[in-house]
Order: sequence, then C-alpha cells, then structure tokens
Amino acid sequence: MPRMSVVEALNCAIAEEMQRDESVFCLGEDISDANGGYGGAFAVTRGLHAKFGAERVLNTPISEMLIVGMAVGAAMTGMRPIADLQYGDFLFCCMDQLVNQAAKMRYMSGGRVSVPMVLRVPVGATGRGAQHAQSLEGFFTHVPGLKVICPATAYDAKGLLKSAIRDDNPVLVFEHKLLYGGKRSESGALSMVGEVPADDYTLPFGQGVVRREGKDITIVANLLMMYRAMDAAAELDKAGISCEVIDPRTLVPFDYALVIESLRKTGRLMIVHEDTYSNGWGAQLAAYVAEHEIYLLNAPISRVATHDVPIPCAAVMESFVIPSTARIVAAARALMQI
Amino acid sequence: MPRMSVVEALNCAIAEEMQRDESVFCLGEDISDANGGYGGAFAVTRGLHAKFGAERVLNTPISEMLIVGMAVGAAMTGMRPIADLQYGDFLFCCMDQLVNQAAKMRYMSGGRVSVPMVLRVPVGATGRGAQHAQSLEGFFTHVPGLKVICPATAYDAKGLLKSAIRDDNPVLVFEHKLLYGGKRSESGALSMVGEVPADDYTLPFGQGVVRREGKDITIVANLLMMYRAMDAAAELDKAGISCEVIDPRTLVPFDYALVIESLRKTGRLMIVHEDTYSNGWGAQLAAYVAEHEIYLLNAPISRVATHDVPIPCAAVMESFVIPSTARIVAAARALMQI
Amino acid sequence: MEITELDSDKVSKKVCALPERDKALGMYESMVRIRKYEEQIYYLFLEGRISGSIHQSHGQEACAVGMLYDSRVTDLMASTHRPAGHDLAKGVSLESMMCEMFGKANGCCHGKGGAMHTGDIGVGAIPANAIVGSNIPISVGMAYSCKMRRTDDVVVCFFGDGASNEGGFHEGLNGAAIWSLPVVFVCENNLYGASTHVETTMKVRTIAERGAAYGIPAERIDGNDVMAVNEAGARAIARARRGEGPTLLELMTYRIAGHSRSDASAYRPDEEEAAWQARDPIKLFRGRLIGEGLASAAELAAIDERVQGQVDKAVQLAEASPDPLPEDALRDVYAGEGGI
Amino acid sequence: MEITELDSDKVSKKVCALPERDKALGMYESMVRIRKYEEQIYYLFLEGRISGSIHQSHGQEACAVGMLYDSRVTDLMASTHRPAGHDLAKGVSLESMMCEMFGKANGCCHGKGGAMHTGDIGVGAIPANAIVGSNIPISVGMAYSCKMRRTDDVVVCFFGDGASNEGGFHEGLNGAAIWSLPVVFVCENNLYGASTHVETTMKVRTIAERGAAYGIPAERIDGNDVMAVNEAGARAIARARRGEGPTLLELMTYRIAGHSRSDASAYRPDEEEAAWQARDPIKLFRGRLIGEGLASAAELAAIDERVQGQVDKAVQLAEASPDPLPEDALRDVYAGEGGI
Ligand SMILES: Cc1ncc(C[n+]2csc(CCOP(=O)(O)OP(=O)(O)O)c2C)c(N)n1
Ligand SMILES: Cc1ncc(C[n+]2csc(CCOP(=O)(O)OP(=O)(O)O)c2C)c(N)n1
Ligand SMILES: [Mg+2]
Ligand SMILES: [Mg+2]
Repeated sequence: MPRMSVVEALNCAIAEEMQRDESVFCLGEDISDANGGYGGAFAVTRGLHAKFGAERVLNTPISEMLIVGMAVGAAMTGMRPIADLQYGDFLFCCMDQLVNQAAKMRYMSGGRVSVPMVLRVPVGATGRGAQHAQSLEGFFTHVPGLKVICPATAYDAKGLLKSAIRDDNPVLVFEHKLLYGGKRSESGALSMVGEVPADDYTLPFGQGVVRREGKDITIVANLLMMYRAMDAAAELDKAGISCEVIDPRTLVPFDYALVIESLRKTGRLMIVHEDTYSNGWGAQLAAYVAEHEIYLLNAPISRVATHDVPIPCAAVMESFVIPSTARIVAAARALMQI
Repeated sequence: MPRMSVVEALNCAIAEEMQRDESVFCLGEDISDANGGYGGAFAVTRGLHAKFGAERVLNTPISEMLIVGMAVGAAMTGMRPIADLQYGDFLFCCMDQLVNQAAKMRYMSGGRVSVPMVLRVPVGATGRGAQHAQSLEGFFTHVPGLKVICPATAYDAKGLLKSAIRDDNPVLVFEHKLLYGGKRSESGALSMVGEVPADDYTLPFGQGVVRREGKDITIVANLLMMYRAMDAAAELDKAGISCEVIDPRTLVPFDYALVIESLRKTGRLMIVHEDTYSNGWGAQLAAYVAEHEIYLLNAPISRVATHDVPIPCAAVMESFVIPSTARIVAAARALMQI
Repeated sequence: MEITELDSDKVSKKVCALPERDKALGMYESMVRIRKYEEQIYYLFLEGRISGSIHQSHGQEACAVGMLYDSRVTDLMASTHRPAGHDLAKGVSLESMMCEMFGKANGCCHGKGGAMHTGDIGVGAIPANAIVGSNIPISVGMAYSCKMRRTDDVVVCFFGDGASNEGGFHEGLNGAAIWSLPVVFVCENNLYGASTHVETTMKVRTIAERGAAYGIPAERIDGNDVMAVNEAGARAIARARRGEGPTLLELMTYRIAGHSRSDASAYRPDEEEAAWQARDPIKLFRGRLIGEGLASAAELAAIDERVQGQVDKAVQLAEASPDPLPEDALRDVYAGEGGI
Repeated sequence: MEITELDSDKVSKKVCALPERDKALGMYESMVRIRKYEEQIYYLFLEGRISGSIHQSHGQEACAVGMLYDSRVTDLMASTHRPAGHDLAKGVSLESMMCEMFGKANGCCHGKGGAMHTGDIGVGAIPANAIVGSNIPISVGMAYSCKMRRTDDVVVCFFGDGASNEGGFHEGLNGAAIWSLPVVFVCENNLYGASTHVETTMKVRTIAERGAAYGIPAERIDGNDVMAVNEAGARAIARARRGEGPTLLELMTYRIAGHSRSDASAYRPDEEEAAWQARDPIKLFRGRLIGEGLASAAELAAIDERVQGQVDKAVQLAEASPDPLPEDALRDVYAGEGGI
C-alpha cells in the first residue's frame, strides 16, 4: 500500500473525487499552482490545476464571504464545492454564510434544497499568534445543520474527506497544521506518514476508533491531541496505568456509543482537546455522559484543554496553554488517585 | 420605587451613563428616533437622540462589520461605545470583529490596550424563522476575552448594563425579545414590569441569584427560561417536588460557587436554556460540575434545551423545539424517579 | 429629493413600448397578484389570523414583474426578507405561499421557513434570505454553477438600497465581475433601509455608480415603470446569457406599507408618500394599457376579480390545511438517512 | 504591465522637491532602519534563531516613511500582517520589536503578540492586525473617536491590494465617507496578495478608482518614491485634520522578499523582480540625496552603519532578555482585577 502524508491523502481524495464527479470543484485563496502559485496555503491542492484546469480549481480574491457564499449557492444548484480558507481563524470573516446560510438552507426550505459542500479548516497553534491558531470545533458542534469531522491520520483523511465530498450536507473538515506532514518543517510538527489504499474507499461518519486499548481510563482526544494522548498512554503504561485512547474522528455526528462502551470497562473519562476549556467540544461530551451514563463513572470526568486565553505567540507561553503530554499524564495520575 | 419594563431599564441605564461619562456613545442601525426613526429595533434607545444628539446616537448604514469594528477602534482610543445589532443572528456578519479583534486585542498587545465596549444582542425565538431566532450564548462563552451577561429582570438589566458600560472589557449583553415588555405585543411575550431604583446602582458580574429556594433539584436557567423554570417549580411544588431556581445572570464570569452551594443541598442539577442542546452554554456548566463536584450529585445531570435544529417558523413547531414549562416539569419528574 | 431623483438625468427616461397584448395582460395580472396577495396578508395580520412579522412588497410590483416576467423556469432567483413579489413573479404558487404564511404543513417550506424564507427551488426560487446582503455571494455561486454546468441560465439577485452597504455586496459584485458570471444584480432602491434614509447611508448619489468599482455596467431605472424595468432587465439578462457578465440595475421605487408589521413609517414625509402614491406602478400600467388601447377597464377589472378569487381561495385552502406535526420540527436538518 | 503601470497616466508623475536636509536625512535613516531590520530578521529566521512566520516589508519602505515621517505621536496608525515598516516609521522602538520577534518578556507585546501583531499604543500604533482587511473598520472607529474627542488627530490605515477585496474595505470606506472622518486609507499595491496577482482579483485597473464608489477622493502614487508619497500623504492628512474627510491613496510598490517565510515567489517573473529592484526606494532616494547635493555618499554610509549598529544591539538585547514565564500566558485576557 502507498504511504502518504495527510496532505497527500487529502490531495488524493480531492483528485479522485474530481475525476469521478464533474460537479466537484475547489475554490479558495491561492489554491491554484498555475504560474508558480501555492496550490493552497498548505499545498493540499497542488497539481490539481494541471489535471482539472482553472475553472475547477478556482483561485479567488481575498473574500471569505464570497468563497463560502459561492459554495452555498453552487451547492444548492447542482455542484459539490470544496472551499479552502487557509486558516480556520478566517472563518469568522464568513460565519454568516456558514451558520445562517449553509447550515439552515435545507431546513428553512422544508427539506427542498440541499447544500452538499465541504469546507476545509486548518486549525492548531503553530507560533503565529492569536489570529492564526484557534481550534474552533466548539463553535461548530454548536450549529445544527453542519457536520464536523477531524481526521488525524492519512488513512482517515482520505476516507473521511471522500465521504464529506459525497455527503449531501455542509461538512467542515478540521485539519491540524502540525499533522499535515510532508515537507513542512513547522516546529512541533509530527512527521507522520501512513498507509493509504491507492484505490477508492470511504469511511462512515459517526464511527470513532480505539487507537489503543486499556482498562483504567478512557481518553477521548482528537487531531494532534490524540497523538499526545497516545504518548501519555505509553508513559502511563509504565506506571501501571492502562489507558484506552479513542479518536472520535467525527464530532458531528459523534460516536457516543463507542465512548460509553469503553466506559463500561474503565469507569473513568478524560477528554483532551486543543479547543478551549470553556465550551470546547468536550464540554458537550462530558455533559452527555453526566446526563446519560453517570453511573458508569467511578471518578470525576477530567478535561485537559487549552487554557481559556487567546493563543500567545511566544513558544514558552504557547506550549504552556496547549495540552502537553505531561499535562495529560498528570491529569491521569490525579484521576487514578481519586 | 419606579416600575419599569426591561426596555425602560436598559434605556435608563444608557441615558444615565451617557450623562455621567462623555465617552459613552451608541451606534447601530435605526437606533436614532430623530425624524420619526425607530430609536432601535426594540426601542431601547428611544429619546436618546433628543438628549445627546446625533453624534452620540449614531445611526449607521446596514454594515455590521463597520458597527462592531468601529466599536473596537473607538474603544481602544478612549471611548466607550455601545453597539446595537438589532437581532443577535446578525452577529455572524461581524464575528471576526468580535472574536478575532475585540476579544484578542488586549491580550495580543500584552495588556497594553483595552477594549471597553458593549454589544447588545437580542435573542430568542419569536415566530420569525431560523435567521431571527437564535440563542447564541454558547458561541461566546467559548471565546476567552469576552464577558457575557444575560439580565432577565428590569432591575438586573439596569444594574448589569451599567456595570457593562463601565467595564474595561468587551461585554456582550444578551437580552431576550420576549422579556422586553412595554408596548410590544409579541405572542408569548411576558408583560414584565419590575421595581427599579431611580438612582445610580451597578450589579457585579459573576454573582447569580436564587430566584426560588428549594431542596430537591437545583435548576439553573437564564433569560426567558428562568421564568419557565419558575412556573415549572410552582407546578412541581404541588406535586411535592421542591426546586431551587438559580438565575446565573452572567455567563462569563459564571457563578459556579452558587450552583455548587445549592447542589450540596439538592444533589440534583438541571440546566434549562434556549441555547441549543449540543454545546449550548449549559454543556460547560454540566461538564464543570461533573469534573469538580460529581460527588455532590445523587442523580444524572439533566439538560432541557432547544432541540438541535434551526428554529422552525410555524408556531406549533417552534414551541415544540423551545423548552416549555411542561418539558421542564417532565424532566424534573424523571430526575426524581431515578 | 426623493421623487425628483426620478427626474434626474441619472434615471433613464426612455419610454418603452408596450408589448403584445398577451404579455401585457400577463404582466398586469402578475402585478395585481402581488398587490392583492400583500393586501390580503396585511389584513390577515391585523386580524391576528397569522403571526410573526411581515415585510411587504406592494408598491414594488413593477420591479419583480419587470425583471422576472420573461424568466425561464430554469433561471434562478434569490430574494430577501421582502420576498413575496419576487416569489410570485418567479412562479412560486400563491397557494403554497399563503399556506406558508399560515405555518401549514403544505406551505412552500412546509411551515419551517415562514414569511422571510419563501421560495420553491422547483421554479428556480431558492429560499429567500433574511440576512440583508447575504444572498449576493450566494447568487454569485449559483451563477458560477450555471456557467460550470454549461447552461445559459441566468441568476437574478434582488436586494435593497440598504443591502448595498454590506460587505457581501462588495465581495459578491467583484467576484461576478472578474469571472464574467451570468447574474443580474437588482437593487430596489425604495429610499429607506428600515427607518433610515438612503442618503444618510452613502455619500454618492446613486447605487448604480458603485458598479464602476467592479467594472460592472450599471443603470438607474424608474422602478415603478414595469416596461422600463422589463426593457433594461431584458438587456441585462441577454448580456448575461451571452456570457458577457453581470449588470447592476438600480430600480427607483417605494414601498406602500411600512418596513415591517409594526412600522407606521413615521420617518416618511406625507408629501413623499403622496407623490409616490400618484406613481403607483399598477395605476401607471393600467393607465397605459387602457390609454394605448390594449385593454379595456372592464377587462382589467375582470383580471382583478379573478386574481382576488385566487387569493381568497388560497386563504381558504390555508385555513383548512393541517398544521405540521410538532415533531416534524426534527426533520430536514440533514439530508440523507441515518444522519445523526 | 506591472512596472509600466507606473508610467500610466493614472499614477501621478509629479516630481516632488526634496525637503530641507534634516528631514531628508531623517527620512533616509528611517527607511534604512526598516531595511536593515527586515534583512536582519530574514537571517535570524534562516538561522533558526527565531521561529513562527514572517511577512516582511522591505522594498516598501517609502510607503511607510513617506506616510508617517511627519506623524504626530497622538496620530494613530493601524497596520497589517506586514507591520514592521509601519511600526518603525511610527516610532515603535526597534529594541521592543526585536524582542517581540524573539518572544521575549520585554517585547512590545510582552511576547504575546508576535510578528503579526507588533505595535505600541504609546506612539499611536495599535496592535497590527493579521486578519486581512479587518483593520479598516477599526480605523474608522479610531477616527470617529478622534473626532468625538475634539482632537485634530488623524488615523493612517494601511492595507494591501488583496485587502481591498474584503467586505470590511467596503463597509469601512463608506462609513468614513458619510461621516467625513479623519482617516487616510493607504493601499500598498505590491501587485500580489500572497501568490495571487492583483489583476486576477479585480476587473478594474486601479484600486484608487474604487474611492469614487464612496465619494472618497483617491490618487495613485509611485510608492517607491518617498517624496511622492510624503507629498500626497501630507495633502491627505491635512485634509483629514481640517475635518474634510478621508482620502484613499494607492501606492504602487513591490516587496523584496516572498510573501512569507517559506515563499520563494515562484509566481513572480524574473524580469518583473529585476525591474522593481532597479527602482529600489532606498536606492532611488539615496541617488537623489547625493545627486541634488543634500548629502554625500560618506554621510549616508555613516547613517547606514549607525543604523546597523542599532539593529545589532537590538539583537543582542533580545537574545539576552528573559523569556516570559509560562504562566504569564494566563494574564492580560481581561482588564481589571477579580475578573474571572
Ligand atoms: C445583516 C442584517 N442586518 C440587519 C437586518 C435587519 N433588517 C432587516 S430589513 C432591513 C432594512 C433593509 O433595507 P433594504 O436593503 O433597503 O431593503 P428594504 O427593506 O428597503 O426592502 C434591516 C436593517 C437584517 N435582517 N440583516
Ligand atoms: C481574512 C484573511 N484572509 C486570508 C488571510 C491569509 N493571508 C495573509 S496575508 C495574505 C495576502 C494579503 O495580500 P495584500 O492585502 O495584498 O497584502 P500584502 O501581503 O501584499 O502586503 C493572505 C491571503 C488572512 N490573514 N486574513
Ligand atoms: Mg430599502
Ligand atoms: Mg499585496
């Protein structure tokens, strides 16, 4: 099986879907690599212009409302746009098109229109300061009508993005900048490459995956934090604490059942995310469990999240506010002592 | 003591603060009532033009980025703007100015600038469909750097709004359209009038209030839902179920201590809000309790929230998705049977 | 200033010939349908038989009908918080709209949309948009879709004078211009955005002159003259169909009712209202039809009556129609089965 | 096209006289400070001594210095993701900026802001804004504040060609126009927004012509001629101070480096780069200073050296300065005690 970075897997998914279905097209700032252009701020759309031409790899002005608004309009009228916003933070420049429009069009029409669009959203802190760093999931798990996915591996990236493109609803794809892999030498980036089937496959939404089995604590973590949780689990293992690590892979729909099944075994829940502590996506999961399965718990729920501050730029402060492996380990130890 | 509607109390707070402090001014669409204008979509700024003139009661074009951006710029340079957005839903048209700018300016400057601005945000469903109905609190309890308040009575409206105007941070004031009172004959509106001191007073942020004492269940509910919770509590009382109703009054900062104190007595927590179920502001409170005080609980946490759908227009569907007194009563009964 | 603006040299004063009789009467009927529908809605609200809010379009019938009368069913249209005229002119059924106003299960949005979101994708009317200006970028996307799908369909995007100050106007018109997309931007300048006069919201005199900032040709038209609108609209639509790109039309018009349900329009001078009343678009058109001998007063009265009958029947249908089930509220959030 | 645009009649070709010697040398020094600072930053990144990303302003020094050299300390300035030139020209201390680049506690933002948010409110430079176009509505608010507080201070708002396609540009310029606010909108048109050529992002030829859509006077200037910028800037600022409202200036310029750290500018033709290199703003200004006898080559070299010394010292200071404490990250979220 070929080995790919997340960037390559995303690129592959888009190329295959564009090949398969003429209604799929890409739009966004700097997404074309014609004439020395970038092929996307993170090179995800590199090579597509040569294959599919400028009409289907549409470089736009710096106009986020236009990009997302066009995606909504095109999606309602027979196309399957994939919009790229460079940095997730810029979503705030076009929230209306996403929250008031994309998410609600189908419903407001009484189910008579569909909005099959994909919005790719790079997130995560990479030493660039507060306006290029946010992990935004919690905003969008709060919006009925949107689906929210967060692939953490190359395999998931290809399979889930393909499902997103074929889905008849607006789907936000959260991608972590430090997981892209490839040639980017971002400090803190994981140089991940994974096996990815060369042929067509899709992955269903709403199915998390157990990344590591364990019996003492269920750790639910997404994107970069899943890797930190895995590192923490390895370390904790040596100390005799056995962690089960679950990667939810999609946040809307969410695989509550998998978490609950795991809790039956462990009785302890820890949620780790780069989203903020207050009302990050984990708040909903914690609340859900406290509502529906509180009796499975042998300990308080633990959340390890980014502190409730804008993301500071200096490395020493940035790494303090983002959950580290050490913070996860410490929280797990605390959980076992209660 | 004079009796006032919420609209009158808000108007009184603004007028007094504008009188007291020359740096306070209002801006927004249709906020002036010069020449037959509205004095605000909900008449909150009526009469201010006559007292303070057009410069301090600035009617703007329909340009939400301009309104909030101007508020940020003016606030950083010595003014105390109060911006009005007609309907909270329109906040999505200027989220960047709020989330990336207002909330982060102070932090990004290392504490060297302040953004003392107020944004008034009418929320709640009133038969106008999905784009004029949202209860948005959960979006903003998710943004470090913002304060979020939600006065439910005329007394709180005046005292909290005055505190907001004097606060050196960006403060969002969530006002419920069905609680404004006065002459608006909106179906479902409560015709509330309350005693409001004629003279100057402020109320501190982060202090909730017990609206009704009880010993079986702690119900935390804001804005309109606080009244529904009170109605439910009265009904439940007849059935021998005693509810303590807490109005948090401010969501950021949040008075966790008051809730926990109540839970020591009741051991049961119910959260009621018009915000969505998934990642509504109550998710954070439930998660917080499950993290820090789970052993106080004798029952699962219960959340009664708007169903996870865009708000439908037809009355029969709208009232189905918004928490009703009956739903609160049923949830309380269920909670007592566990 | 208001009415005299119509006399300014910025407004095309060309007198456009009447079309052949069938089309003329069809246009007349379409305008009357909007008028009678809106008047009926007004009374239904006063009587408390329907609730929520309304933003009514009567007075502006010539804009909707002039632009849309010749529309193909596959052409697309995007409307605003004030959608009834546009929807009816585009072919959304009067019954389904009336049922929507009553919040009934057989409304054009099955009761979920309401007065500000009416539409019917089946006739090319996407759900109307109540966020001022936000339908503009969406229309650009629809036009891009028309182009990509190699149709020669055209998008007509309506918005108000107030909307032209929204950022989405700027981003949308620019995008349509650079890619030469088949969309006609129709600004109905009714002099006010809610209670705020257009002159206080921009320093330039016309919205049409904003087209130049994007390289989009623009024209200011008497929006109460249905033939003037139809003529300019036809040229703009033909241009778009030929792949030559967008046009911006500014239609000078006036709403009869207040901005919304509870608005008594205290901000509008009596003389201004009177002057516009004298230029009521239906009255003007009726005058020409009779004056130029295309129809008799009796013929037109018969149309009026027929249309009133349709409206009455629609009200009866709506009142007799079933409410949605409360639990229907949980459907239509997502497409597809087994979603969430 | 690019360089020839400078020869088009849209660009003012007026040759502006040099100022008296002190000012001329001061302007030269200010431009050199920006150049040496940016070159130093470039090497620091290459060597891995500082991290994150950078958007560098060298090549565009004439814009910053021409606009800001005569600025009062109470005048306000709002910059972008490419802020170093503007900040230094406005008077933010070189040391505090260098320390910020190293993420040190004594940086101008105490390490919290980073390269894209430098500024110092003490000299009128609000934190730079990395959301393209978003500083425009903010600048309008600052100008409104200047007006309300009855100062005659002026706001200078910088942004790029790319930013002029953002909705905030439209809303902001319109607001400034209708209230005649004291703000100068300065678009540095360096032909590209990231990798995208300005000609593909708008159909009109100049950004200046967009001023007309708001009733704002506009001019296109050679942005590599510091005296041309200074002259046009002085007129615009004086106009604003007199309460006569905003001006839009389009300064034609070119960045020396790529868009950001990792950008090799593969999208820029070699000839284009060479042509602009020949019009390097510092080289041009140095030539005039010497040619018109205001300074000798040796005098200018002495300035170069002195400035290089300042930059070197700043690097030493920054490297020797303490990091913030990790827990400092938790401060400065809210003003006031006992907040949360
Ligand atoms: C983004 C947004 N801002 C404000 C409103 C509230 N609002 C609804 S209609 C309206 C006036 C619109 O004026 P115009 O565009 O001229 O259209 P008209 O009502 O005159 O048809 C306003 C301010 C809104 N619906 N959306
Ligand atoms: C709202 C927003 N969209 C996109 C970006 C990513 N981005 C950063 S700089 C830039 C190009 C800006 O071009 P221009 O305005 O011409 O300024 P220049 O970089 O040329 O100085 C882009 C697309 C951003 N920071 N903010
Ligand atoms: Mg209008
Ligand atoms: Mg540029």
